[in-house]
Amino acid sequence: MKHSVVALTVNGAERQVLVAPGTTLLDALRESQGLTGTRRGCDQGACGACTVLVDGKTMMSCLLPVETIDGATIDTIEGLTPMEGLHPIQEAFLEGFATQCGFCTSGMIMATAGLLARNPDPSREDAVRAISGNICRCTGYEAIIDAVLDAAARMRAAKRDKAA
Amino acid sequence: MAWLNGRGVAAVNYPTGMNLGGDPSQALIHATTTGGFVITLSSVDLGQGIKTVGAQIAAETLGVPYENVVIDTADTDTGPHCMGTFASRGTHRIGNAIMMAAREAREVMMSVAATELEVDAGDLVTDGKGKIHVNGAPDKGISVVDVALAAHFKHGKTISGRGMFMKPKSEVVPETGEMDPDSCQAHACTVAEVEVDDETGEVRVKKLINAYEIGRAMNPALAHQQIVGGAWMGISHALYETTEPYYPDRGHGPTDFSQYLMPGPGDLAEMESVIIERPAANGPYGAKGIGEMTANSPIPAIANAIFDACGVRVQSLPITPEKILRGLDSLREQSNPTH
Amino acid sequence: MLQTVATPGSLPETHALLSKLDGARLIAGGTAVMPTLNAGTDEFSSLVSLRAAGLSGIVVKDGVVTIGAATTMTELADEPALAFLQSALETIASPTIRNMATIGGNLFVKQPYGDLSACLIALGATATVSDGTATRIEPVEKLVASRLGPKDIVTQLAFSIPSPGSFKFVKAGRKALNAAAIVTVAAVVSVSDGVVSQCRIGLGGVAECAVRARSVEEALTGNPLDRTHAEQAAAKADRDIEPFDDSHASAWYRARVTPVHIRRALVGE
Amino acid sequence: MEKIDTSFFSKEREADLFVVGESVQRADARGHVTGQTQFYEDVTFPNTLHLKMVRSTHHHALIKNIDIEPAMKVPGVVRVLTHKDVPNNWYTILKLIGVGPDDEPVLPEDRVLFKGEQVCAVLAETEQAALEGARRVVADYEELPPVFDVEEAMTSKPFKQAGTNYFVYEGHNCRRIRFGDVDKGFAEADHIIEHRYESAPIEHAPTETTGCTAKPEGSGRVTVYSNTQALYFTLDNMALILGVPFNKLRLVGGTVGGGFGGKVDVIVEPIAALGAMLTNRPVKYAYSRAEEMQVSSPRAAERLYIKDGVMKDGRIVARKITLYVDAGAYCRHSTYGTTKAAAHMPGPYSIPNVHVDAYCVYTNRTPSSAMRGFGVTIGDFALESQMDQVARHLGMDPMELRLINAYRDGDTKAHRKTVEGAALVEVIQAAARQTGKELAPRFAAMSSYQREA
Repeated sequence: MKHSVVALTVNGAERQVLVAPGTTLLDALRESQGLTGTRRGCDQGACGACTVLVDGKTMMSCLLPVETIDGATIDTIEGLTPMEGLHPIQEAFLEGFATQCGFCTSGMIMATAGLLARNPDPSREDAVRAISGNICRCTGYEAIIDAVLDAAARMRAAKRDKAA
Repeated sequence: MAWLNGRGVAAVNYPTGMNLGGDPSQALIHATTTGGFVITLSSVDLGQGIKTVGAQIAAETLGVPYENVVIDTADTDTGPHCMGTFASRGTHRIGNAIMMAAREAREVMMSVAATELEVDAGDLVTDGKGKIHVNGAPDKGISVVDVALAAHFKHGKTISGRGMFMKPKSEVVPETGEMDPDSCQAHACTVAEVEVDDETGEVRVKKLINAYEIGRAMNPALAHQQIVGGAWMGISHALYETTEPYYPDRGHGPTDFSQYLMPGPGDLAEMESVIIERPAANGPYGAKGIGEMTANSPIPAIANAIFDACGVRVQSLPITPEKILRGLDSLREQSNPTH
Repeated sequence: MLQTVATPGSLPETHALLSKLDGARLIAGGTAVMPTLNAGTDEFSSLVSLRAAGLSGIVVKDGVVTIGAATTMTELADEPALAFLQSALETIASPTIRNMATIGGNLFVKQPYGDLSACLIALGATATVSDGTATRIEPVEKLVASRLGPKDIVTQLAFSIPSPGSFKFVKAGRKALNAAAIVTVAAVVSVSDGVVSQCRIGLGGVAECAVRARSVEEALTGNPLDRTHAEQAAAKADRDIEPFDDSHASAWYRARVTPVHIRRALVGE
Repeated sequence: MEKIDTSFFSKEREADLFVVGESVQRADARGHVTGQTQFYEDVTFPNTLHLKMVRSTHHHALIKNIDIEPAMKVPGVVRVLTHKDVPNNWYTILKLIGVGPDDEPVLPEDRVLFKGEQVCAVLAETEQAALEGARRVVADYEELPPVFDVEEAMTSKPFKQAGTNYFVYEGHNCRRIRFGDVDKGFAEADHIIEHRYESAPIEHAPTETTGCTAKPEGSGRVTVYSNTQALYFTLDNMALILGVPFNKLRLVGGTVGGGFGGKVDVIVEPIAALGAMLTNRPVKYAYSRAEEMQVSSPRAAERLYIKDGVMKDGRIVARKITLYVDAGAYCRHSTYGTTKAAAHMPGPYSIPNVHVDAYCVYTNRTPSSAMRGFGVTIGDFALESQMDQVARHLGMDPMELRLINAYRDGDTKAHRKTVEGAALVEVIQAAARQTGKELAPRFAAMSSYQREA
């Protein structure tokens, strides 16, 4: 069984990752990169806890064999967090009491990041769709949907401030 | 095709704590040199928020800011015994233990402050913002930081406390079932509004109106989380969940989050809730446990609303579209027999 | 245990690897293959990825759409010429999965997933299949019912864009979003002179693979497209389906509500 | 955000508090939103072995032979654990509080009692090697007839090594509540209303599956990083099973990705720790999602028969409840849940004659255990569905029926505890108020403080 070296840009840094055949991006991030903020909830692509951005698009990292994405750009929750303070999406989730056990949170936030990159002014229905692949067993989703919309508003306001 | 509307009610109570082998939990608390407080537990946070509510209880009892309290949990080498997180016991049991520990620590803190200020400890109050002063004379005071420094480096005193809450074991009288199984009861009433598709048996829960009596909402935002998340779980239990859809055949038992049915973010009911507080005499600041109860009243309220909507009484959970549709078919058969 | 994962850069290279590697399985988006691998499997010992094989892309020409088999659901949804499919695509899994799952892979997903196949059947789509030496064209309807040969690769799908308003779609699931199908109904219905002149109906979730509802089509053709006729035609669906039990719904329930959803798809009520 | 309606019980509320009653930010939220919250699986150690379980393919069978040799040949497989490796193989979780008998083996010896029961544990260098090793173990079974129905199990031949097909409560085959005289109540009643209710097993489905990593320390101790809901329950049971002094073990956890009662069983930790002790390497045992969904304890399936004697004016004068909790193959926490279910009856109502038989029954289904609302949730479904049926039978308003029967301070519950702090009347009144429903003056004036004359 031959290991391979795969080049990835992870949160802006170029990395060479040594993987056994079939190693998922999730395992590579958690185990060889130490990026444990991406959570493992099912290994079946059905819970969304491992959602990351691959070349800017949300994907389930448990469904990606690393060898098939050589050269890809990966963004995780760790990369979203700024040096100082929090990202507006993180602020919205924190202040909106949109976390309980916290296990789905990274995936929810990355799904939100993926949505807002495509659609800075989502409707409530857009927000609901964006997280429809992410399971939360604690909150009943309401606070999370509110946080997605609040995050969008915060990011639009920040953009306006910057432009002004 | 028609969506049939219905409304149903249910009212429940829920016990705080378990009986059986006694129900203890402990807490230790100590001040750092600069007046921070560390609570050491072996209790578990599943998302219900004991790390938050525990710190609030300690801050309230000590009279110091919430931000000054850190909860260190859970490590059996350092944390004293806790029975665990279940039976809606955490806020009540662990909260009581923390309160007791904080009272003991507060006593030391106040006595050191009294020595420093050369007044009687009984005349001192805390302002909750980090200062201890003579009652009625805010200028004659000392900061908690200075008290902690003095305790550590001048008086050789540890500002610390031990807390323990235990409900003793209740033996059940075998013949009658006489027992004392719990510490208090929380209460809930739900009114559910549903609509039923008369051709497919599909149910939409449109609205849940809830009233909860929870002793004391220690942190209303966290109570809100339990209420909304619990009511969602109630809807899920009522209409969706089973590990054995073809019992007694074990076939098709769900093994993933696609097969295991639960409502998603696109299936939410509007929710409107009100909290009532009747403090429990034995609860910390009157608190009762509510984490479990919130899922309970929505289930029968939904079942009753479905009957109200379409005349089908489903007495087995989950209430699937198939069970409702079979019920509708047999009602139609009865009213319009074709054979 | 998995020994190799290959990501060939072209179709010929993909064919070469498929023949060379023992126990090879094709992987496109990974949404169906990877759960099996992650759970541990003896079904395959190597994976050949189509990600870099140049099979993505959408070409619209003269009213005919040609779609590379490795094109993702999101790419389909972003194509203006396929706006009519938007609402159907949105019922398939979640946006995150649609960023990964491909149109080719969807053909081979186990029911009750794979709603796109039902749409492709309704659209009369054809698939181009390459076995490394020759290519052949097969109707999707036939392809999903048969199995691919060990060397076969679906390279592209093609169909004519239906006239505006003629594409109908309803998916019944237990959830509003990201649900498996209890029954998926896709149809292309043409009406002229007040009667149905042509129709093609694909059903998902009610047989081992997506199927064509020929009995319903026959009953509908030549009649007005109204509630009564739609209901009568939909009642024939039991001849076209072989529903199954799963955790989402029983065979009985699927059979019982299939006509209801066909009627709703056809006439919107 | 919820409104707090202070018009109820206003005299009892303590008002001037600094921080209790405030919606302060969650202490753990910053960690959650940055992904920095540390769950057990985020603590990793080099040289860790992965544990995967061989599981029973039958509901009930004798184990004729287990051949682990093919597994040992898989590259990377280090060891296979069977019951012979477990120092004290038989246990029951509630042993710590005096519940017996020990009815569950850590790893089965001569038989399996449910489909999915763990049979033997494969330890390997990688997860994939452990999975392949588990697929290679050959277990031969002789199938035995299973029992899946609680009432059938009550009378069928005992299938467990320890005891009867039901838990014995101090000489009784069920937990009993006897209050007043139900037969007399039924005789006096204007109406008798009787129904059967039941439920299917429900999975906790936490987003984080149950798991742990056991790490041997240089000191000879074992530290277990776990997502248990109860650290000491786990530690104490482990010490008993492993036959080591309690201070040889250390449990670290406290941050759990959803529990709902599903993580109070003690299944993964003892075996992982045993593996760590026998190999002197860290061992990780985490349920796959499929194991979490099908093998971990669900909420019990329950069956209830409720018979009510009711007067024309709505007073319920007698309630007889027969309740079956399907514990599945092993006891776990079910004996406690059944007692809790019995104590909860007849609901938050004062009924003068109550008779409850609550059975904790073993079948060849997946063992059930605690879940949010343990012993109560399904009972509430039955009780409150029954109340609706009673109201409809009498043609009464469902809120009014409940208010008439609601318990009040000073009443005696069926388990003979005096009611204090009651508030059922008030939550109904508050719910009525929210829905814009005007209660008749008689009902609007009711209070939990005392029963109106």
